[in-house]
Amino acid sequence: MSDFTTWDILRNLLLSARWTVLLSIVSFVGGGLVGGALLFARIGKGRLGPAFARTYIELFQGTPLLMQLFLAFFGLGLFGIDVPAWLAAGVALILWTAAFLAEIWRGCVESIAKGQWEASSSLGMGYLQQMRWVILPQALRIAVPPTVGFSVQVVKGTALTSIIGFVELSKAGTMVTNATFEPFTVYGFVALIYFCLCWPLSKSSQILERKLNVAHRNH
Amino acid sequence: DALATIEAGKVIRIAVPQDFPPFGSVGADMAPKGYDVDVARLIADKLGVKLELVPVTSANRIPYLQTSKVDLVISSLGKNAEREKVIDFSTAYAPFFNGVFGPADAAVKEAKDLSGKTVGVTRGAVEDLELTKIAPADTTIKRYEDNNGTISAFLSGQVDLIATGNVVAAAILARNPPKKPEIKFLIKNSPCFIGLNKNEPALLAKVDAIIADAKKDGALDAISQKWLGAKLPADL
Amino acid sequence: MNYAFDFGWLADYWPVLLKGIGITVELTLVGGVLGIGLGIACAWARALGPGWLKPIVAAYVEMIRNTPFLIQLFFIFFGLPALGLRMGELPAANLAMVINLGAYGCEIIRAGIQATPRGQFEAGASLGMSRIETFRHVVLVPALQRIWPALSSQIVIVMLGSAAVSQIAAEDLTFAANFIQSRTFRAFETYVAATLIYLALAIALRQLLRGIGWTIFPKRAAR
Amino acid sequence: MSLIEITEVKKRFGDNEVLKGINIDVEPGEVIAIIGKSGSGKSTLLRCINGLETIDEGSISVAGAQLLPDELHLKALRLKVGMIFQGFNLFPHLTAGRNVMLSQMVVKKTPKAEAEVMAKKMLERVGLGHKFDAYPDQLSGGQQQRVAIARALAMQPIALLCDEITSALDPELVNEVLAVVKELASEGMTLMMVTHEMRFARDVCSRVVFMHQGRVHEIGPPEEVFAAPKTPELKQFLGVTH
Amino acid sequence: MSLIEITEVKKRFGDNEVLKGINIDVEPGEVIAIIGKSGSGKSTLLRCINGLETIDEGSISVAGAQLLPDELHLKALRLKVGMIFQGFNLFPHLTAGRNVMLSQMVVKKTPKAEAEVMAKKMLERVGLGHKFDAYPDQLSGGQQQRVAIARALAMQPIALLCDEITSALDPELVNEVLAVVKELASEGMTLMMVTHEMRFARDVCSRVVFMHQGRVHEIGPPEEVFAAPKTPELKQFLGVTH
Ligand SMILES: Nc1ncnc2c1ncn2[C@@H]1O[C@H](COP(=O)(O)OP(=O)(O)OP(=O)(O)O)[C@@H](O)[C@H]1O
Ligand SMILES: Nc1ncnc2c1ncn2[C@@H]1O[C@H](COP(=O)(O)OP(=O)(O)OP(=O)(O)O)[C@@H](O)[C@H]1O
Ligand SMILES: [Mg+2]
Ligand SMILES: [Mg+2]
Repeated sequence: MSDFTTWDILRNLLLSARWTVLLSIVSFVGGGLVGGALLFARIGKGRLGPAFARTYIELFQGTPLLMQLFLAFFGLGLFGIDVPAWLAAGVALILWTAAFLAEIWRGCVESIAKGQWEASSSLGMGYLQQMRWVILPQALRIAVPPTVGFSVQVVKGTALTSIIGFVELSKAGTMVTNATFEPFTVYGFVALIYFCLCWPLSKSSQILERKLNVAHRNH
Repeated sequence: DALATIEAGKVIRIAVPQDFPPFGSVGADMAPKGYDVDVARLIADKLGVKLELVPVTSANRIPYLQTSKVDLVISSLGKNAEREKVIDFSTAYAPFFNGVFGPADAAVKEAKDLSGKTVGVTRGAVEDLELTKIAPADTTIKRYEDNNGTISAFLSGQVDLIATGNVVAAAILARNPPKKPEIKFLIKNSPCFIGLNKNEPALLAKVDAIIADAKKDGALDAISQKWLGAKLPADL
Repeated sequence: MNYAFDFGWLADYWPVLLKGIGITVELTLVGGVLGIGLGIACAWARALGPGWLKPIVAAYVEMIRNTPFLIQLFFIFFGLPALGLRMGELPAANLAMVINLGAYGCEIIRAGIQATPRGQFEAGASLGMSRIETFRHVVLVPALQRIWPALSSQIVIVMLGSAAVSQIAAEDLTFAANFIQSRTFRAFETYVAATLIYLALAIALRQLLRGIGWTIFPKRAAR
Repeated sequence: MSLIEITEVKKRFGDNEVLKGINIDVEPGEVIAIIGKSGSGKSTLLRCINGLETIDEGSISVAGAQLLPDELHLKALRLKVGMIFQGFNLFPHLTAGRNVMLSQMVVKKTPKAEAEVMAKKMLERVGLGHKFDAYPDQLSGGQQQRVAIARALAMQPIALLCDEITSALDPELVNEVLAVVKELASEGMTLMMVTHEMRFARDVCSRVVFMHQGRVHEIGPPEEVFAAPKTPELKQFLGVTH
Repeated sequence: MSLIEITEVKKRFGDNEVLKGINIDVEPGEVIAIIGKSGSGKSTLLRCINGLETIDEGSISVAGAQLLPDELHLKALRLKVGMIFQGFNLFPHLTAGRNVMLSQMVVKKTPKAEAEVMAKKMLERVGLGHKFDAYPDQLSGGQQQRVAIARALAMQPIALLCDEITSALDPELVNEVLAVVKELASEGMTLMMVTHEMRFARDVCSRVVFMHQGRVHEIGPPEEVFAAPKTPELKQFLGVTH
């Protein structure tokens, strides 16, 4: 029944993995930008910003990404807004990634010792100046490992875009399995490709973390 | 009016399955193929418009239709009263030779013998609807995401029996597994229908006409022979 | 919008939905409790355990964290029977969740252990406690307290991720949603309902975890 | 006119009234030591003067200008009054030189070259000219504290507030920091410092403030305060630590 | 027979020989003060005696039993010798009482009720009977250190090692801790303590050990060591900190 050779399977999976990579990059870059804005809203003064950011984060972290994608694509379609799949996927993934990154980064900013805020304000710096010159440069350094670590989740999260028609790695795996009925070969490859994409990210996050710990040993 | 739009735009968008052989699956080039795909081609040809295939899953095929991202769903849809409230169905375009299959030593001859047994089925497929109707109350029905899940569950012994199309059963046999599925009994022949949005009488009439023609001129029979290995039943 | 929302199906299908919620909750609780247990054991092994154990645990953690949950689930449910280990979809789903959370929990808890001041280990040792005793009585609770927010988030993530178990016919909330929409073709209504239920579960779970934190850790924060 | 005028200042944290009406006038060039038990409100007082805490009642004015809690007034104040902390609070991601340059460039918009010259000069003044390119974690505690002093001086304040700036230092390193402070004092800098170093307070300060339970319990020149404490609280305090 | 016999002990960290052959015999009931510059190896010596570091050469024996670096011997040793640290190292998640009870219950398998009685008694002994249910971060530094002492005492050691146990404390709190130690000494407890409190060393100790560059540079009764230091190093050391 199956006209797939093992090479066909692997080739098709690898081709579809391009989507996985592309979607990951888009959501990570976009999510980083939105997440940054969200971070400022979250830790900023005033009432509206933090409240908005908190609700946003609760919403996007509290519902399955699958449903977010579904609603972004079909839900808007229901209101006559015809969003192309790539746009819906991009936007949903970006918003989802942003919620997590903002939360990760908030932890980093808040881990900067209170003394840094006090010292910089006693030198006459304003809020934005403190952020720009004192807090963020330090927070950024400790943020790198958990951020890279989270990128693994993003890579795996892109699998859910199949609900709106993307044939990325996971979906290709399902399609090929349903054509070949060889789940072990196919899912074995799928797992392997995911591992090859994710493991370097995990590893570099660990290495960065170790480096930072060494650099901060003397504090 | 969807038909007018299709004819004006010279393109029809049809949702087809990609994980439900023999109705729709992919070839080595990842292009969709199968009974439903051929029917989609047939309809596009008869309308004289370009065909745009949209691969779908059981979870998103109806939303695609409802948000007008496709004009038709040809995805081996079974019909029930609830579904008819939401979308319209054409006349039947495909038979569904499905039955309950199990290992030789399973003593099952009819629906009531399923009592106490565990049966695997693909969620939302025609056989799921039918089996749910006819199986005794104490039958455990396990509903998997796709055919592959159903087959894997059978081969790994997670279920005693499966309800599926005979072509799928043949696919299992072709792999020469330790556990060979034998037909136990046929589920009432439950045909498949093409789904389309409500309030599109022109399109519905056109699709029905095309199917009627295809039944007459043998085009549908050829598709049936090709993918199901059987003649189109006369009563369809 | 020319689509009329209709939640009439709720009348017929709410038992399915309710059962789905029940199973999702059960999976989360069992997975959460046992997963944290496994995470603690692995974190101990990686941070303080014997040398031969470290690479084994590390391999386990890396394997789980770098592959999709769904595929882990498939291997447990469809793959293990080939090795003579067959279990139903619920035990398989539970096992997969425990293994998954165990790996993530391991890394989170390990960070908590490694942030323990050396003085705490030394104080334990100088009082005559063995390494295990020191870990159990001195290090563990403050370490958990330190990373409790991160661990809580991870448990919520695992809860949301449990949706994948519907693919092996475990009848969780996502299964219920898919089942209902496959019967009624009312995908929007079911998915919107499911999303709201997930949101409520996530908020409740977070609250529950916060409450647990409040009761098991001393109120005045450990530094 | 006094340089720093503190009038009837009260400060509460929730129900806890930490400052209960403080009055101190500091003349230009004075060196004030603030002593007192832990929790008596010494740090809070300094923090109020620097605007890190807002006061609930009373007023504080520096060089004639009233302290008001908006960004603009605060910034103006902080340009006049520098503050140094127990924990140094150097910026760990910047070298010593950059630590000193940063606020000049950011707050005063001093051009980089100029800020660098100033930073060199200030680091030299605290005896650390050669450590311009060292990062904080490559410096000893005493050196870090001296960089912090240089950083505050670079803003050319008219007064410096020092909160237990030697408490986190090993005994050997205390002296190098105190030597710097002593020199500042002799150059005429106005200083208010919370300190536990009684000998230093006695030798260098013009006046000593003894705080007790949120009040200025005794105030006077060190000879008086140390040699003839009037209140039993001060007697006990001096007896304990001395 | 001496209670603690330290013979030709050497300890290296990599290339850095931190202890270069230490010999000290401590008699039962003796109170030994160890003084010396930062880095001279004082802490390392105490840590070796408690088995927190393994020694490279030489031998240490306590109450006649040789110190061997396996879990069993170490545990036996640590039941005999308690240690108290500069940073208190109380267990932050346990109340003061639980801190004192824990090791009894875990290590000695003392029943809970009994451990509680002992904990009460020990906390009372350090003047903190009323703080049984307070968590460490609700206690002042001095109180925390006294709990740490009670915790060590609850194991009924025959000797106590104290490593700069007052260095992290505010001056006001130093005395309350030293008073407790003084009382222990007068009750006949054998003590070895690293300290910077020269007055205390002079008043309470039977012998003073001056360490310099990993060696015992001078040793003798406090009157001799403080009043008539023989070596220039000790003279300089006493000059600096005193
Ligand atoms: N941010 C704050 N919130 C609540 N209470 C505070 C705060 N800062 C200080 N306090 C309280 O105010 C009182 C005075 O604190 P302050 O730090 O001024 O004392 P201090 O004299 O500097 O003591 P120390 O010598 O320990 O530094 C204390 O009781 C303290 O608990
Ligand atoms: N774990 C270690 N690894 C490497 N070197 C160490 C270690 N512990 C101590 N040292 C080194 O051993 C030497 C002696 O240290 P030790 O802590 O015993 O000195 P000390 O006399 O207690 O000093 P201080 O008064 O500062 O506490 C120092 O040079 C120190 O750097
Ligand atoms: Mg203070
Ligand atoms: Mg030491």
